[in-house]
Parts: sequence; structure tokens; C-alpha cells
Amino acid sequence: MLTYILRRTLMMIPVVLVISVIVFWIIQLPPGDYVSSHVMELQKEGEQLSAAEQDALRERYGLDQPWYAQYLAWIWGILTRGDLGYSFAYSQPVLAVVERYMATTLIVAVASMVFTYVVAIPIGVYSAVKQYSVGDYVFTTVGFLGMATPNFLLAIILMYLSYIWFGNPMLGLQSPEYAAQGWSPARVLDMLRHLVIPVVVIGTASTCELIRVMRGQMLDEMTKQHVLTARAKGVKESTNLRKYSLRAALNPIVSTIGWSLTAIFTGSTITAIVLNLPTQGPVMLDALMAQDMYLAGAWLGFMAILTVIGTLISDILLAWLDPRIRDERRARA
Amino acid sequence: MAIPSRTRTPVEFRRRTALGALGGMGLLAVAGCANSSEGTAAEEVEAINQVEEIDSSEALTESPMLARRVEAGELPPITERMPELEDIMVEPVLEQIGVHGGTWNFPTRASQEGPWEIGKPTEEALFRFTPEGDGVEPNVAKGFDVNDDLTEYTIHLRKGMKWSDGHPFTSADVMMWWDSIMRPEVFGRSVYDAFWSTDPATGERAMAEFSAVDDHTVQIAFQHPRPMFLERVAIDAKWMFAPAHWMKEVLDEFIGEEAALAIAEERGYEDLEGWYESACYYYWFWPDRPMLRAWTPTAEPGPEQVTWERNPYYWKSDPEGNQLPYIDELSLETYQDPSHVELQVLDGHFDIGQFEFSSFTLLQENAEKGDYRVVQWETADWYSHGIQFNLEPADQTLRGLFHDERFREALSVAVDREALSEQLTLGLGAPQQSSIAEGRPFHQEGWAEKWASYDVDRANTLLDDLGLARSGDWRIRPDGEPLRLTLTQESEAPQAGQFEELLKHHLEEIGIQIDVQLVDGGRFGELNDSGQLQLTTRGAIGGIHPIFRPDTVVPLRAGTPWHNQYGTWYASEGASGVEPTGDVMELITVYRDMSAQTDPAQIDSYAEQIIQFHQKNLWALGYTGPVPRLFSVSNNLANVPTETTFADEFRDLGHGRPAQFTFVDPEAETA
Amino acid sequence: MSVISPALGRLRGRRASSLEAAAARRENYYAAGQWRLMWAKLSSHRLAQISMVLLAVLYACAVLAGFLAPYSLGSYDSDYVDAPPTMIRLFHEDRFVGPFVYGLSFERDPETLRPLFVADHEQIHRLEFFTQGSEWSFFGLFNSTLHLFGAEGGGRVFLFGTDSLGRDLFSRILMGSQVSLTIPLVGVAISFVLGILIGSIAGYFGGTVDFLIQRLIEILRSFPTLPLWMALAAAIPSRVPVITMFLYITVIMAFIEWTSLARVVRSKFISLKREDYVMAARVAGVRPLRIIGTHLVPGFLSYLVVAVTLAVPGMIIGETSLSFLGLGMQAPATSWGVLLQEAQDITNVAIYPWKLIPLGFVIITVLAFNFLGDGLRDAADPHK
Amino acid sequence: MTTTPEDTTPPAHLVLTVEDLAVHVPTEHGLLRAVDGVSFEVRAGRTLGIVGESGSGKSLTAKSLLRLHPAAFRESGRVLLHGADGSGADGTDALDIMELRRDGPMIRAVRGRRIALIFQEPMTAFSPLHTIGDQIMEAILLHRTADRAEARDICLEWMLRVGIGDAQRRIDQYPHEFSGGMRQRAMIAMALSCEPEVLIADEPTTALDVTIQAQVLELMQELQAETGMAIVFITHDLAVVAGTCDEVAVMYLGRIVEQAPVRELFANPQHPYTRGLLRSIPRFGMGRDERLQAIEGTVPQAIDLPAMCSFRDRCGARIEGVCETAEPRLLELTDRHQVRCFLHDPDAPVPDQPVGSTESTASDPAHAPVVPEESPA
Repeated sequence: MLTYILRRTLMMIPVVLVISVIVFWIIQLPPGDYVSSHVMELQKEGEQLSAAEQDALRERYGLDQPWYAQYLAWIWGILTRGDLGYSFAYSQPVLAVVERYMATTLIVAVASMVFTYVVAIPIGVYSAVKQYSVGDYVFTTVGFLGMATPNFLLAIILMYLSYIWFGNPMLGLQSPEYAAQGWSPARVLDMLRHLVIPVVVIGTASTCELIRVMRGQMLDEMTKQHVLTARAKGVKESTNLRKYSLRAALNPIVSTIGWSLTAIFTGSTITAIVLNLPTQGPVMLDALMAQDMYLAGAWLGFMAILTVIGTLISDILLAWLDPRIRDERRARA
Repeated sequence: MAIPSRTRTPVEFRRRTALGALGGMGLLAVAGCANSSEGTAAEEVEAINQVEEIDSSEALTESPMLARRVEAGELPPITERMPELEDIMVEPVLEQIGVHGGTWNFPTRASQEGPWEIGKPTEEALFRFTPEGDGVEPNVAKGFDVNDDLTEYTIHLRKGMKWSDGHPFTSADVMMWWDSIMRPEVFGRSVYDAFWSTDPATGERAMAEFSAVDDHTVQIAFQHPRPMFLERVAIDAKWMFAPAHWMKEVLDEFIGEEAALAIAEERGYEDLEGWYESACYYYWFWPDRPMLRAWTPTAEPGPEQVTWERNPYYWKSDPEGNQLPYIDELSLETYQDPSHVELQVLDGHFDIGQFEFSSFTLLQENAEKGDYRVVQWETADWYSHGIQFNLEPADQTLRGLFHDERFREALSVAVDREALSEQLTLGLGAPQQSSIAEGRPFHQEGWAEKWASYDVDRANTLLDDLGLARSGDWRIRPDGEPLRLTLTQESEAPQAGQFEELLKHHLEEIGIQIDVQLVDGGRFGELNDSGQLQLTTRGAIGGIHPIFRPDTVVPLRAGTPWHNQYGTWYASEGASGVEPTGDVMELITVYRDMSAQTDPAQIDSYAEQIIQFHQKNLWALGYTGPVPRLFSVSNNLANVPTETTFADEFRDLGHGRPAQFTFVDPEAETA
Repeated sequence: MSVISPALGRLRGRRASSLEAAAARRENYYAAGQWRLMWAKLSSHRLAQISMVLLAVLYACAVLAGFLAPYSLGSYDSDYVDAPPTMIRLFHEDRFVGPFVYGLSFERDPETLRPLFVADHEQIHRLEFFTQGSEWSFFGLFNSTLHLFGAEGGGRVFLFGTDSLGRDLFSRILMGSQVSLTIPLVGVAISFVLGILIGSIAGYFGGTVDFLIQRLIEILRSFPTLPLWMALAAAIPSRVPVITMFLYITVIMAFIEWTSLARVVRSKFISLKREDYVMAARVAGVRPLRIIGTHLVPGFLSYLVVAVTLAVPGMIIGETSLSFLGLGMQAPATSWGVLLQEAQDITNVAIYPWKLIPLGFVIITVLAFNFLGDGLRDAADPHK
Repeated sequence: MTTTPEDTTPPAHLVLTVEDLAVHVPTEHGLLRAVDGVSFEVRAGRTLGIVGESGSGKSLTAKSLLRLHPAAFRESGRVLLHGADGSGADGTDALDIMELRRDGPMIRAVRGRRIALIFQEPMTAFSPLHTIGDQIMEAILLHRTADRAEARDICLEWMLRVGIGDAQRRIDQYPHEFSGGMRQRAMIAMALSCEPEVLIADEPTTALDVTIQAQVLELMQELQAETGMAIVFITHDLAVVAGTCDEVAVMYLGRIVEQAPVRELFANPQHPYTRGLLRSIPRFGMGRDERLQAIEGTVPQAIDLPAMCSFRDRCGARIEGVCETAEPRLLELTDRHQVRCFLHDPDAPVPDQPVGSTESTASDPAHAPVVPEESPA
């Protein structure tokens, strides 16, 4: 197993490098560069930059170099100094910008993920145990409603309903009056209230998917021979469900946790914009739009690494949870 | 007003400026303004600008918030904080004397690209535009003198005025800005137009020279006459001073490059350019950077909320001696999408929101529930929906067409303006040509109606005359190619896609095939720079006065799609771009002549010529008249002007003098 | 014989199974192919049946959109901007006159500028069926001006109201369905082919090939789709015909989707590969591609059908997201994604809520595909 | 067991009596009478074989004994589990399993403890995610001891008893590390670890290859001899029955069509179906060109069957005008040999035609009316 993990980890290095090249290449692919979009932004505010001023900016940012030269300089900085580069728009090191938004991003991502699993797994189990019951249909339909409504629209509708019903659209992650205060129970409560809509919006899409997978898995597992064997031994139904069906059904789901975190990180960008969440998503979208390439590149590279690590974690989890795969790996390694 | 006799008062000053002469033309229809053509300009201006004076230091009153700090010994008393009595700037009362206190919830864009959102309303320049927009008046400066040939400007500063950290504000601060910041161009901008004078004979430009006469007097000398210097300062230079004591601790000139870089890195910058752009240009985000603004930040911008607190050393008061601003705090809250501002205005959270016109119905219907009112400010654009022709497209056949008046007329009359008005402007944008509205300076009779009636037959006849024969649905160009135009718009623009779709619909009716192209800002800029645009609906042309900001109407530099190649040519002095011909070249010539004039009346007459060239040629077509800019204003907030002009030259919301905005009941206003 | 006897097996699947009474039919049961079994089971899955019927109706509407829609996509009408759904009436002053609409007069609220439409009770416009209207084209095969219905004499009937440019939303939804209902199918088809091909190669050959393909998928999946789309949006020339744009979009969608299908195929392959009959074929020296084609793919085709059905909703939603990024159909051509994107605005949600109707169609379609997929999955394994 | 002639041993006490057991399954197409009117009894130390084709209801019968069916299934009849000493043989004192609440604590105390079950597929009968030891110990912990160490000892002991060598190591292995035969041994160890009174073996050897099959069967017989448990042996394989069972019940379409001691049945089959089954077993001495005869057709489904002999359509000896008129009764040919066929029913309706058959041959003994007296005792 250890050799397997080691081998896979070593394999990650070229994969990540390839990804970083592609990521960087794609980011600079759209026509125009940071300076051209920056100039357009300034124009909207009534500022004009002369051609000479623009060229000076390009030189300062190194945008006059070909993209591969920029890439090499960037990756060299990362490898030798751990320097993720410089954000043009923020005039700050990328790391500083990323740090600023990391906490809230993690809160939202983790809350959504917890929501997804906490909601989906019991519902999936319920829907399987009570297959074709009213509850099954209700949960399935509600889940699908969440999935079928594009996130951005769902978010805006929920915000408006929140405004109509509670007089507060629940924008952002906390009420402004708490922003400057220290942590208090009231602030936590306020934050939790603000988390409801984002978590529901971001969560429902994957929740529905997960409910369906869970239900299917449970249905498969519950009719397995060994479940009947256990029942014939006199094992309690609840024990049986938990020890055999649920455990087996959870396997593929647990093993995809590595993947879903990335998905929740990147998939919620548009939602975060609509809901005014101070998370990385909108910052990155802005960075992409404005071709603030090191910021965008660092973030996308980070996501790529997360994906690769996620896959590895998934594979390890799978092996850890399933002795058969574990042995196969052992044999191969 | 006790201003030394050799100094011209603002009244005198106004008489000497170009716009002073415009007063008689009925510049702006400002409510409450003694707007009559009979009275002299001087009387009128004096009536508008009732400059009062604080009688005694007894009258000075401060916010309870500051009074507490004074009591605690954290602050010197108000008399020591404000300028000498006669040098305190007194803001006239707009609606009522205000009450100190309250928090103004202020939406700001989350993106770092939006520094101006808070920058403009809090900006304090040496000179600022009058509420009516017909000229400038002293602001940070107390007054000025100028010699008769407009080559020497003497600017007087306010005695006893202090930076937000309590350090005196003197002519050294102006000299610091000029010598160590503007002239070395440390913040990435070239020395502004304002500081150049042009040799009327050769057209050569010469830079101004600054000198400090004494602690409160600065002299700026030009080689050639420099008319409109103060207006240009109000627009371009915005602030012409920097805290010398603070700058000496950060500029490499004073502390050496190594130490300066260390500071830059400490502040999160990798190079001096980035740091200096931030410290000298977008400086208002640094809590420790002394300023002259009414409010200063308490923290650097973060992901969520930042509070700006009142400047205890602010140098303005109301006529009763209440130190401004009335409002104690600004709570800057980030938003990512305009819908957030909408929602939080509806729920009564944001005290002032700025909106595109399309939000009008939503705002009005919920005004009572949200306890706000909707205020409309005019804009200086010539139209709200229109197109610009890139006069130098790569395709020479198209170039020929774009330069042909008949072609432009055809594209103008082929569109049903009445329909567009309903579909795009809630029926408010008048179905008319791109033009200057009645009541504004340089309004021309008949311009709004030119080529403005919907007449498909006429359009077809014009195109037929041009030899663009129809073959099936589409017209064929003389070279046998189908007539096919690309219409480009920036995808972020409000209503992007809708107007373009309607235009496509109307123009395809007359046989011109249209491809709509929505692109992001960077791509648009690139298309524009490389001359690949054909038609575009982005932006509008216009402006307060060609002399203030000629960018969109005279090709002086790149940017505006219709003349981009010409502007490039002019700005690069012929190195790149395309040399204009005909009327476009005339525009440049007229503008140059105008710039050399010292007589305001002459300036106006040249400006009028520029305007008339536009009326004649219509390089940009307008389909619906301008629509106002909307503000939602909390009903608890008073002294917000209701009818004025929204223009960048006037610093947008800043033109409403936010320092004298006041809550009727500050207690009700917390973040 | 399996542990659970076939009888019981059938019983277990009873809820989704058909136990035909007729003996003759019963005998066929064993001989029946997998597909017939699936069909038989599916036809007793009520929700799946309803879904099938719904989808059939939706697709039929898409095919006949030109005929069913009273107005064309270019019917901008500035006299009817933001008009609410038109009330269709039967009685005029208590007198039955058949379906008709009143004429509407348009004005704006002077305070709010909201469009107001006042029914003019003097003007009665009967609904006409099989009426003449604007011309439409049946996939370029023939043109017609026949429409299912319309209001006589200048009356307007907007079943779902109009948008801010004064276009009939009902017509736009129908026209949009032509795009929104086919893009997912074409996209899934492409990703299906790619997924089977690449997934089966990985699964069949294993070893280095598998390893490389696995890494390829890994790389593709960690692709930043957002800048990729933006780059594509810039790369796609502005003057592409609607059909080409349509293809671009489907290819983009397929590009993203195939990796997950390939993973499914691969894992299925690995388990099937060990089956005796595949081993036998291998030992017998049958060429790999032939084994894949004739032995392996049929072995899980039913499973793939399920996977595909369930992939369709994702594509429908993907199309809406692409529209959000401006990578949608060019006006006046429309799609549900474009319609939703237009509706995404507080003003619309608050004042003109009928603009959210397209959302209903998206939801219904997604639900239908999902329930159909669920039914198919239950049916796919008849001997379970 | 089989080596002992029944008549010389004192009758062992009754362990399990099944009376009129029925399992009816409601379907959309009607009520499926999967098991109908099944009665039999099992004695300690004896083995009852239940034989039938796929779909005959034999496995359902087995599961009914432990109430393992879903709630939707309608079960009726009585399944009496007698005391360990055979008390309540008259049914008064016995535990009626059908009275117990499904999945209640009472039935759970019976499952695995008093009646244990072995399944056909040793490959799937164990959860792949848990060790063999864990799964065997589960029953022990439930029924015998709460002490894990003790349970482990019992488990190890049983693994050794069923012939799993190196039990100390294998107890912590996963099912996929076991061969098929080993897994079935483990299965048996699991079933027997609580020393049940009745072992239901549902096709325990079907999935195994022949040599392993023999080993497993031998093992079961040894253990039966040691523990004296009763075995209900469910199979489709008459050859296996011959070697293992004392008594055989032949099921067809949910009903027992013939029941007799094993020798009697093989020597003197009375039901056409039984004869058909016997003909389909390869025998020593079969001629090279002799073909095994399969019973034509497939088992129909027991839904809405008309009141007639359910085997009629496939029967080579059907009597036209009789077999389709009513359902045959279960006839007692001797006190231990019962058959359900009109051929033996003196009260059978008079046929329209004497004997109607498409492929009947005079030489086939099945076509001669068999008189009970002629059957070998």
C-alpha cells in the first residue's frame, strides 16, 4: 500500500506540471491581456491611459514577454521561492489575496459539503428503505427541483423570497454590524442565518445527485445475499442496515469526497457572485475576466492539485474501505 | 469674506473664465437658481454662491463623537483643529442645517477595480465645479490670482488648515506633489494636460513651473497662456498636494530605494511602481496616509466591510459653524452584483444607491416600503442608446460607406426610435438623434430631429443610391461581397444584447446583415486598439463642454471607437494610427485653436464649431435620448440635491457635496 | 439457479415488473431479450411512463414549434413590452362567445413607468385556430404560415406574457426548446461515443494504457473550464450561423461530459473482463476490438442507456450556465438557457414573475429525464 | 442417517412441524401462490430433502421457516418448533413461528440460534467488507456469549471442526481470500456455531465443484451425527438427495406433489413429475444412445391458476377430461408415502376419454395405474 501511495504521489508531479502549463496557456488564451482590460475599467471611471502608459504597465508586469517565458518565470518562482506571483489588480502578492478570502471560502465549502452529506445520506437511505413511498417521491422531487433550477436563479429567487418574508435578503455571510465585532454567540447565530441560503443553493445540486446515488447503492446492497445471511443469523434489522448495507453503500460515496470538495470550490462561483459571498470564486472570476493571470493561474493550479490529490485520496479511501481492492493494489505494487 | 485684496474672489474669478460667459446662455436648468438672462453673470453667481463666514470661534460646534475624544484628551479642541476662522470653508445650506451623527451605509464594488466608487464622493480638490456646473470655485484652495495673459497663477491656501493627522497643510505639500510625485511620474501617469501650455505659433508644449511664495501661497508659471487651467486642475489633477511629512518617509527620493522597497514589501507590494500608485494615486485606502477628506478609512479594504470615520481636522463647516461632515461614519460594504444593492436598498439598508435607469420601476414601486426616494440626476451624454462607426475599419469598402453621410443616414432612419424608447428606456429616452438637450450649452436647433424619423423607404433609397443593390434578403457591396457588419458590445454593459438584437432586427430589414458580438472588456479594448471594430454600441459620446473633456468628441487620444485610429495618430504625434481628413481633421484644428484662446467668448465659439461638426456629420448615431442616473436616497437623509448633473468631470456623487448630507434622525442610523 | 429463485427474483422486481397472466406470454418471458424485459418493466414504472409521455410531448412541441407558436422570434412589439400573460375568456358580458381575448391598450404608470395593460371591453378578438401568421420553416424542408392559433383582427394572445422587448414568451419557449432539448442529446451522444471508446480501451487493455488514459482524464477534469469557455467564446467568430454555434456548444459540453462516462465504462469493463465468456473469446484469439464490440459493450449497454439518460439533465443545466457566461445562442435564436439568463434579475423576479416560466420547463424536463433514468435503471437489471 | 434403516431405529423426537404453510405474493397481476398448503415434519438427527425445479417454491418454503420474507408476502399456516426434548410434539407446547412478529426479538432469538440457514452461494453469502471471523462471531455474540474472547474461541473451534486449517490466521481474513469450498465450510461453521436444532441448507453445494461438493456433504453428515440436529435439505438435485436424506418431498409449483422416505421414492415414484425428475438423472448403466429425458416446458407461474392439476400441461400421463377439471388431492398411498395425482385417486372424475396422451408409451410404468399395494415397502 505504502509503495502504491508513493508511486501515485510521484506520478502526481508530472501530472500537476502538465496541468499547470495547460492552465497557464488557457488563461492567456482569450485575446487581450490584463492591461487592455484594466484600461477599459479605467475608462468607465473616466480615466484614460495613453499608449505609452499602457506599454509601461505591460513592461512592468512582464506582459511584453511571450506566454511561455512568463510561465517559466512564474513556475520557477513557485518552485524556488514558493512565490505564487503577483496580482496586478490587487497590486499584491497572490498569496496575500488568496489568504484574505480563504477562511470564508472554506467555511462555505465545508458547510455546503457537510450539508450535502448530512442531508443526502439519510434521505438516500430512507428513500431506499421506503422505496416508492410518498416520502421517497417527495424527497426525490424536491432534490430534483434544486438540481434542475440553475444555481444563479435559485439564489436570486431565494434572496428575493427572504426579503419578502423576512425583510432581509440575507446577502453575504454576516450582517455588516457584526463585521467589525469580535466573535459572540449573536454573531455566530447571525452567520448561521446567512449561511442558510448559500448552503442550500450550493448544496442542493450535489445533494440531489448524492441522494440518487445513495438510494441506488442502498437498493443494490439491501438485496445482497449476505444481508439475508445476517438476517438469518438473527441480526437486528437496524444493525443489519448499518453494518452491512450502509457500510457497503457508503464506500463509493466516501471515496468521492476528494472530488466533491474541488467541485464545491469551483462550482459555486456564479452562486457566490449572486449571493454576494466574499469567497474566492468571484475573486477568481474577476481575475480570469481581467486576465490577472498569476492570481487566476495560482488558483486554478491549486484547484488542479486539489483534484489530483482528491483522486488519490479517493483511491486510497476506496482501498482502505474495501479489502478486495486493497489486496489488488498490494499485488500490483 | 476676508480675502486679501489682491486676491480675486470667486465672483471675480468667474467673470474671467470661459464658463462665466456661458452663464447667459442658460447653462443648466438648475432649480432654485436665479436663472435669468437679464441679470449680470456676476450677480447671478453671487446669488448662487452665498459664501458666508463664521463670526466667532464660539460658534464652532463639533460632533459629540469628537467632543468625547476631546474631553478624553485624545484630540485638541476644535478651534485648534480647524483653519483660522476666516479661512474655514463654509458650505451653503442646501435644505437644512444638519445634525451630527449616524452611519452612512455605502455599497462598494467588491472588485479592486472600483476605487473610485468611494474615491469620487470623498474627493477634495484644489478647485471644484460649482453646483450648477458652470465653472469652478475654490475648495481646498482659498482663492487665486492670475495675470492678464494667463501665464501666472497664484494659488492661496487656507491658513491653519490641517491634514487628517493634525499636521499643518502648507505650500510645501503642493510642492511635494509637484516636485516628487507628479513631475517624476511616480504613480504611472504622465504629467497632466493641465500643466502644459501650448505655443500658439508652433503648437509646441511647455511644462509649468511651480514655486512656493510663502507657506500658504503657490505660484504656477507657464511659458504660454494657459486658459482653463483651473478647470483642468479640477478635472485632471483632482488633488495637487500630498502630505509632505508622510511622503518623506516613504518616497525613495528621501529614504533611498532600499528602505522604500522594504516599506513597499511590508505593505504587500513587490515593486515601487505598485506601491507608489497606491500611495500617491489611489491613496485613500491607507488608514495611516494623511488626507483632507471628510472621512478617512479605519482599515484597509477587506473582503467584507470597512468603516470610514469622520476627519476630526476637516476644514469645512455649515453657516452656523457646525463642523462638517454631519455624518460620523461611512460603512463601506462590498457587493458583487448590482442586484445586491437593489435588494438592500429595497430593505432600507443602503442609504444611497446608484442605479442604471432600468431599475426605475423596481425602485419606485418599493420606495414607500423601503422608506427611500428616487432622485434623478441628468447626464451629459448625447444619447442613451446609439452606435459609433469606426471610421477607419480595415475593410476599405466599409470605410467608404462609413464616411458617406448617406450610409449613416440610412442606418439612422431605418430604426424605429419610438419602439426602442419603449423597449429599452421605459419610454423615457426621447426618440431622437444624438444631440445636446435643450437648455444645455451648445444646444442646436433641429439637431435632435435630424435623420430621426423612422423611414425604411428612405433608408432603402439611400442604400440603393450608394450602389448597394439588393439580392434576395441581403444587399451586395460594390465588390460583390454581401454587406455584412459586425456590431460589437461589451458583455458587461447594462442591457447588453437587447439593444443590439433590436438593431440587428431593424438593420436586417433594410438588407444589411448584422453579426452581434458580445465580448469582455479586455477583448473589446483589443478590438478597438487594433481597428477591428466596425459598429459598436458601447459607451456614449458627449460631455459637459468640449474644453473640459474633449475625449469623446475630438480625436485627441485613443479610446473612443469612432475616432480611435485618429486619436491614436494625434496622441502619438503621427507615429501610429491614421491621419484624419476632412471634417475630422477640422475638429482637431478647431480644438487646437480653441486651446490657444484666452477669451472665454472665443473659446465658446470654437466649441460651438466643434459641436456643429458633430451635428453635421453624426459620426455617432443616437436612437434614444439620454436618461437620468438614478439614486435611491433614504428618507432619513437630507441635503441630497435632487436636480443636478451626473458627470465624471463633476466627480459623480461628489458633486452633491456629501459632507453636508445629514440624517434627519441620526439615532436611527447605525450600520 | 440463483440463490433467490427466479420466481422470487421476479417477485422482488414485482413492483417494477410485469407478471403476465397469459401462459404463452409467460413462456416467452425466459426467451425474451434484455430489451424487451426492460421495456416490460419500464412500462409498469408509472413515473417513468409519465416522464416518457411528457418528454414525447415536449419533443413533439419542439418539432412543431413553428406551428404551435403564434409568433415568430422576431416579433418585437413595442406596444406590448413586459405584458403579463393574456387572459383568455369565454364569456363577454355573461354571453358565451367562445375563446377570445380583449384588446389591450398600453400606457405607463406615470409614477413608476410600469407598463399597464387595460383590457378594452369593446374590442373582442376571437381566438382562431389553424390561422395564418408569420412564416416559419420546418427545418428548412418547407415553409408555412399556418399557426395553431392566433387572435383575430389585431388582437394579441400571449399565453405566458411578453419580455421587455415585447416578444411572446410562449413562442420563445417553444422555439428555445428546439435548441435546449437537442443540445443535450447531441452532446451526450458525442460524449457517449468518446466515453465508450476511450473508457473501453482503458478498461480492456489495462496496464500502461489504462494508466495513461486515467491521467489524461485527471488532467482534463482539472481543466479550468471557465477560461476555456471564455477563450472559446472569443475564438468563435461572431458571424457563425445558428447551427454552427449550436454545434460548438454541444462539442464544448461533450468535451466536459465524456470523462465521467469513460470512467463508468472503464470500471464496468474491468469487472466484465473477468467474465468467463470474455476470457473464452480472448483465449480463442478474437481481436480486442471485436471482443469490445461484440462481447463487452452489449454486456452493459443497458447500463449505459441509464447513464446517458441521467447525463441529459446535467447537459440541459450546462447549457443554461453557458448562456450565463455569454456563450449562448445568438439572438434572435434562443434557448431556455438564454431565457433564464434574461430572467435573472431582481426586477423580473419581483415585478414580471412570468418571465420565470421557462424555469418550469427546465425543471419538468430535468425531472422527466431523471425519473425516466431511474425507471430505466430499475428495469435494466431484470434478474435482480 | 441413511445407512440406518428407518424401521429399526426408534423414531427420533419431532423438531419441526410445518402445517399447511402458504406463501402468497400479491402482484399487479394477481395473487401469486408461490407456496400453497405445504406440510411436513422433521425429526431430530434426520434429514428431509425438498426437491423441485426452479420456481417450485422450495426456497420460499425454507425462508418462511425463519420468516425472512418481506412484509408484503402473505404467509399462513403453522410452523411449530418443538422443544429441545421433543416436548409439545402434539403441538400444544411448541413455538409457532408464524405467530411471531417479523423481525421481532422472538424470531431473532430463533434465527441462527435454533434454526440456522446455509445459502447456496458461498461467494456472496459473506459481506466482502468484514472478516470471516467477524461474521461468524456475530451469531455467537448474539446468541451464546457477550464475551468477545470467548466468542472467538468458539469461532476458532468451529472453524477447525468444519475443517478450516490454520484457523488462527484465517479468522481474520476476508471472504475473497477464501476459496469457494472454504467459504462454504465457513458458512457451515457460522450456521452451526450456535448449535441449532434445525439446519436449513438451501442448495448448499450447487455452486461448488463436484469433489468439494462431496466433502461438504460429508461434513454436514458428520456434524449431524455429532449434534443430532435436524436438516432440511433443499435442492434440485435428486442425486444429492439420494445420498443425504431420510425423507424426500417433491415440490411443484408451490405444492408438495409427492412425499416419501428416500428409498421408497427412488424405488417407487408415483407422481409423473417425480418420475420425470428421476429420468433426468444420469444413472450408471445407461445405454450409450440412451438420452436423458428432460421434462418438457417450464414451470408456469402460480398466478390465477385455474382449479386443475398444475402439472397437466407438461404431463405425459394426463387424463383428458380429468386433470383439467379439478385440483388433485394429496393422497396417502401408505402412511409415509403421499402423492398428489388423479392417477391414484379412486374418486377422480370419469374421463371423457379413457387415456389421452400424445406421447404415452405402453412401456412407461407411469402410465399403468399404480396400485399402492404394489409399491415396495
